[in-house]
Amino acid sequence: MSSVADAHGRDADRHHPDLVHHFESLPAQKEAATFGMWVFLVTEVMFFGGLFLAYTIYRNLYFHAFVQSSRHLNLTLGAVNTAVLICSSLTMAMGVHSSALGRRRATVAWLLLTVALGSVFLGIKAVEYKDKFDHHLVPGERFQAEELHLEGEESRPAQIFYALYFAMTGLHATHMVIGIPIILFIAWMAHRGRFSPEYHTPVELTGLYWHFVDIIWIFLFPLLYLIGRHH
Amino acid sequence: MGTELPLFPVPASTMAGRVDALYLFLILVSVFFGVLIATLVVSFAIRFRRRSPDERPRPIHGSTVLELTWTLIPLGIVMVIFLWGAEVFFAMARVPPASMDIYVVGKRWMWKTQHMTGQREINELHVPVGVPVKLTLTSEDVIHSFFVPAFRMKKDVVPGRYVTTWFQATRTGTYHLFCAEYCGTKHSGMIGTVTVMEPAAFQTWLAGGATGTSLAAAGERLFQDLACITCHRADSEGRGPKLEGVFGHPVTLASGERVTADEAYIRESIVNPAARIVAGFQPVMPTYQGLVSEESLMQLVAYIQSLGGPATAGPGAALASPAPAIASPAAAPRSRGQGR
Amino acid sequence: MSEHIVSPGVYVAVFVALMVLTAGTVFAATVDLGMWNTPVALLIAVTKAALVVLFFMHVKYSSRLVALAVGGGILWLLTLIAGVAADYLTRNWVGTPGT
Amino acid sequence: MTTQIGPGESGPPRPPVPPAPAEAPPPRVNYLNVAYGVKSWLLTTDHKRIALLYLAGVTLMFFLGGAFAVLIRLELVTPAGDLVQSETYNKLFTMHGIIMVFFFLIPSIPAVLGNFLIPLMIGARDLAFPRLNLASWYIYMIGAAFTIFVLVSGGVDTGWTFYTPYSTTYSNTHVVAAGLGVFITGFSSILTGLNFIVTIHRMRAPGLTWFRLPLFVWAHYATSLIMVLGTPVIAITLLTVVLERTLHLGIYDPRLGGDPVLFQHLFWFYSHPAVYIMILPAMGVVSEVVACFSRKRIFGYEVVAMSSLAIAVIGFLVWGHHMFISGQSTYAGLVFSFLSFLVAIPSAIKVFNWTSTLYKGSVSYDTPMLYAIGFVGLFTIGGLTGLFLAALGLDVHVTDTYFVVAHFHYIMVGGAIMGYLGGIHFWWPKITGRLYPEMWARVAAVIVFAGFNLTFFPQFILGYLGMPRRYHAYPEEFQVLNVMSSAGASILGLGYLLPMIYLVWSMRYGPRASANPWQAKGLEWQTASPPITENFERQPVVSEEAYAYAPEEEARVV
Repeated sequence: MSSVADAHGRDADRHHPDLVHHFESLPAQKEAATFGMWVFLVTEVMFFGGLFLAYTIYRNLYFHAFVQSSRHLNLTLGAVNTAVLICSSLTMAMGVHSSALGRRRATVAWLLLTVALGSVFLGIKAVEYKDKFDHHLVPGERFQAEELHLEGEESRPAQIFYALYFAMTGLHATHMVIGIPIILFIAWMAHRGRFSPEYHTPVELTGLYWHFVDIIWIFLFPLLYLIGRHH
Repeated sequence: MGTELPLFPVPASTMAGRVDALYLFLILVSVFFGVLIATLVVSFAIRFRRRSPDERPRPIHGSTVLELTWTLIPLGIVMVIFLWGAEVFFAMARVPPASMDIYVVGKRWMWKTQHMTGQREINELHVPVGVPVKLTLTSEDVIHSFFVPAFRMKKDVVPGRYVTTWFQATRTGTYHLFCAEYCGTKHSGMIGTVTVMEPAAFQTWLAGGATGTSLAAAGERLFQDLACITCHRADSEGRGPKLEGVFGHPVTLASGERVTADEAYIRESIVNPAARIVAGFQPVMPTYQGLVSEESLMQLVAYIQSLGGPATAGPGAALASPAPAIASPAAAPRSRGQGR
Repeated sequence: MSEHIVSPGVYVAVFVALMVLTAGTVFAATVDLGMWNTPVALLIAVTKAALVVLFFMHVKYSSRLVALAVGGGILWLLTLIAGVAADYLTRNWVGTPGT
Repeated sequence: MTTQIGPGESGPPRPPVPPAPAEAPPPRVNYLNVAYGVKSWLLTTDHKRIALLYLAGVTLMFFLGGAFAVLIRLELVTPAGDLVQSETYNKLFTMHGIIMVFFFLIPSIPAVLGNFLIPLMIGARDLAFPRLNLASWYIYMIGAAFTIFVLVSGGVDTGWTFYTPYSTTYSNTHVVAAGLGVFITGFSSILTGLNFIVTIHRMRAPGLTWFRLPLFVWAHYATSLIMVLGTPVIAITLLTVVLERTLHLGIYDPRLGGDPVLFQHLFWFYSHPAVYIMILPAMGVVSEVVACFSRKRIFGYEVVAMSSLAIAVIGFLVWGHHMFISGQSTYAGLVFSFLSFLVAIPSAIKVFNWTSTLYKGSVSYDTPMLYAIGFVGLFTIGGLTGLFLAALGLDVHVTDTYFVVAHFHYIMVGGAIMGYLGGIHFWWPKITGRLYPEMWARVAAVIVFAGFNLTFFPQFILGYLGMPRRYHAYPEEFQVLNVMSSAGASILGLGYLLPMIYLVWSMRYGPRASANPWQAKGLEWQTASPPITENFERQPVVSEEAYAYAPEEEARVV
């Protein structure tokens, strides 16, 4: 938020470089930005909501096929990924915390740690996807469901499970692929001393986005990985 | 230039009268409120027109009484319309018990109808007057909609499952049959006629019509050809459940659930056997998905129906089968042109 | 978020809680609770999400407006799921009133 | 230092000279002449300039969509499909639908009038996120570019509803590109809605409480809620269609057990509230215009404000009435029918309140008022025919026929476009600082009203006769009504061309407008026409209720 040369003689407190011309004060500007970010996150909730709805409906229509298909997902990798993402949420929270205290180097460190954990998550995801490709579990003509020991007919809804699996985890991964460069950019700005205890809104908003992406995975993990693990 | 100018569709079914009555009631309500608003607006606009540029009318904030009146009165009227509409809708959904069965398959850009006695028609349907006709419809490719304006009847035809509706013609004649759900290039060509005939004339048409074997007979031949008989034996030693006297009766499933063995259940059990297995049997039946076309499915269902069990249709309307089973793609090529 | 600075101790406590809940949900999945498996999994996920929203995302310390936005989002998602589920649940009610 | 905008006292005492368009003082610096050149427009963050950018984009798309409408009406003059082939006809009504719905009706009033006026009406210097506002315009234009690419490279023939499995499996036209175009433009709508919500919550002038807000702002607040809560759902719906076509993620594929009705649920969850995105802003405009030209506070201000919110909320619960015969369960149909009747009540309340505002008012027949009265009339017919469609038994016969086409055109063309034109004329002096030619404008309004009714009223009769929607060829007996409709369409087309001409003319040659040519209340009329970039010389403070047209004897002359 580059500052705008204030053409109209305003009193001193409004001369902070980061205050844009149409806001009265910095706290008002921050509160508006935060509220705006939350409204954006509500749209993301509805965006993912469409897929969660499809998942809910088909899981009830084809429960047996979904259980068999879910059993083929790698539970350990999924659990590890959940832990990795929760760690990255912690490091992001610490990053926001240290930027609020103006500790420049600590902020950069925490943010880079978050990016590292995010990359680990994507790495594990790539491994899982490769495994699906190897076992011909990718929806399309080559989809084979023998390994899910689903007789003939039920292999079709299994293909819907994997369609939803790839759609939901793919959308989630895309959000992380967008998030990581943003965090790097924020870390670079923090490194150049761009933020201060009065003005570190971009770090906070990035933190909100990252925590939201973590929440989506918090729901994806049990819904996709944990049905049918009991015998 | 079309010479005649019809302004109201012919009411040719039992439901047409009831739908038209609701339509006329709604027209009266609309005309009343439309005229009321129009006269109020025009008279206020004229009576209280601005007489001098600096005229300042007294502010009126509003009146709760008025607000309540034009909330509750419209609410009352719309509730009447709602209940009346719902009552007509449920009457349309409630298939009379002893109605004549006809199977309809929508396929891109034609309607294929099949009578129980084997007659098959394309874009045509001959029915006797005064007899309730139950339609069991499905589609082989996209969503179509079986629409006969004269009967005030329309039902979307969804691929992958059966839907049912019914009508009882009250007037002989030939009426339009339209496809009302957009389905591609010849959507406006997917039309035909429904011919309502006197019962006697209908019988002669039936006899004179295609002397094809009855639906059930064709189903029986298929039953042998596809070797269903090896498992589904009359003496219940077979690995599959005995089918005599099954149709229309409740069946207990392996999961303990009780389901009526209606057309939808039988069709699903042929196409997706493992979905709902009868208690006491193993899921060994192979799928016939893709081996059996929509028409032959209907013939098999008709045959099993003829193997005993109550008169033609089971009491409950065979509502859409629970799980959207799979309609055989038949010859629907996955047309993947250059545009994606 | 606002001037309220959350102490790192709170963050670590929330972090530990999240890890424990993750382990808990994995364990709960391996136990056959009959029809209760899904509700339990969802309950744990909702608690974890609430922890993240309240503490990591500072909704606990933010203005009521933000909390309203969060509530609105959740309510709308449930409206979507409830409306569509209503159709699927009642699609197979055999017969219609009066048969 | 803030000036007190109290009753009867607004800045320098107004000279009692009659409001003839006196020649305004030599042009001061305002948002239009403060900078020139392409960069000053394409990189502006001034909400007023962005509104004009949107005006250009939206007008272009309106005439593009209108061209398809003309071709459709020409084809339907004859029963046989003899003007274009059926593939082309299917592409015509699809492009007409997509362009008009997503690229004109949804953005028109919010992005043009809303963007320009909301900061002015609440006494703010700009929207909360000016750069996001500019980004939303670019996103809109990129979406429009996708759609024009689809247009030039062969079109799409799935209907604006993209129903599966036709759109995912059987159509071999540019469904992916069209879907992505709408997907991208959806984000422009989300950003606009987000911007309005934050601005209205956080940036109101001191003293401007919620119940002192103009009803235009209330209507846009309700619309923004729908934009923010609904648009993401159609974004994911279209994304799944694109994924199913490209990556075979067969979520709706019936051959895999997918259910096409699930697509319809997801599609209509957004697309019904979308019709309220189209009509609520027009209602806001009509409330402003009726109040100004009867020089009276809107009758039952709080009730009209609350009914906007009620429409937005209940509007999300009724989508199933598009699917009564689509295979949806009978009981779900019952619930959706009941809720659809509930959502009709707030609209009825608004109509009654507008009518009562005229009572004992001082009504003048300027063009905006003609459009507003036209809106009230046509929207009433549109709303009442909605009751026909909400009644379950009747919907079975009339859905997917021209009855539905007539119903939603009465709401969208009779309502939203009349409201849009009324709003454009009402705030034209404020936007351009020029007055339009009143006589021509009134002629155009009457032509639009007449042409509209001749076009769409016959379609009600056609609909009940059973003529299905989207038919390239139709039975002989429907021809007379179709010819009437096509005749009306040409009059309507003429009616829409007239404003295009005289408004552009007025930009150059129209007499200069004073700050408040209509003696209207509202903060946007307290600043210059056209306003300065910062909107207000001094931050206004509000201390009176909205539409405070105080009668002479009570005016406390300070």
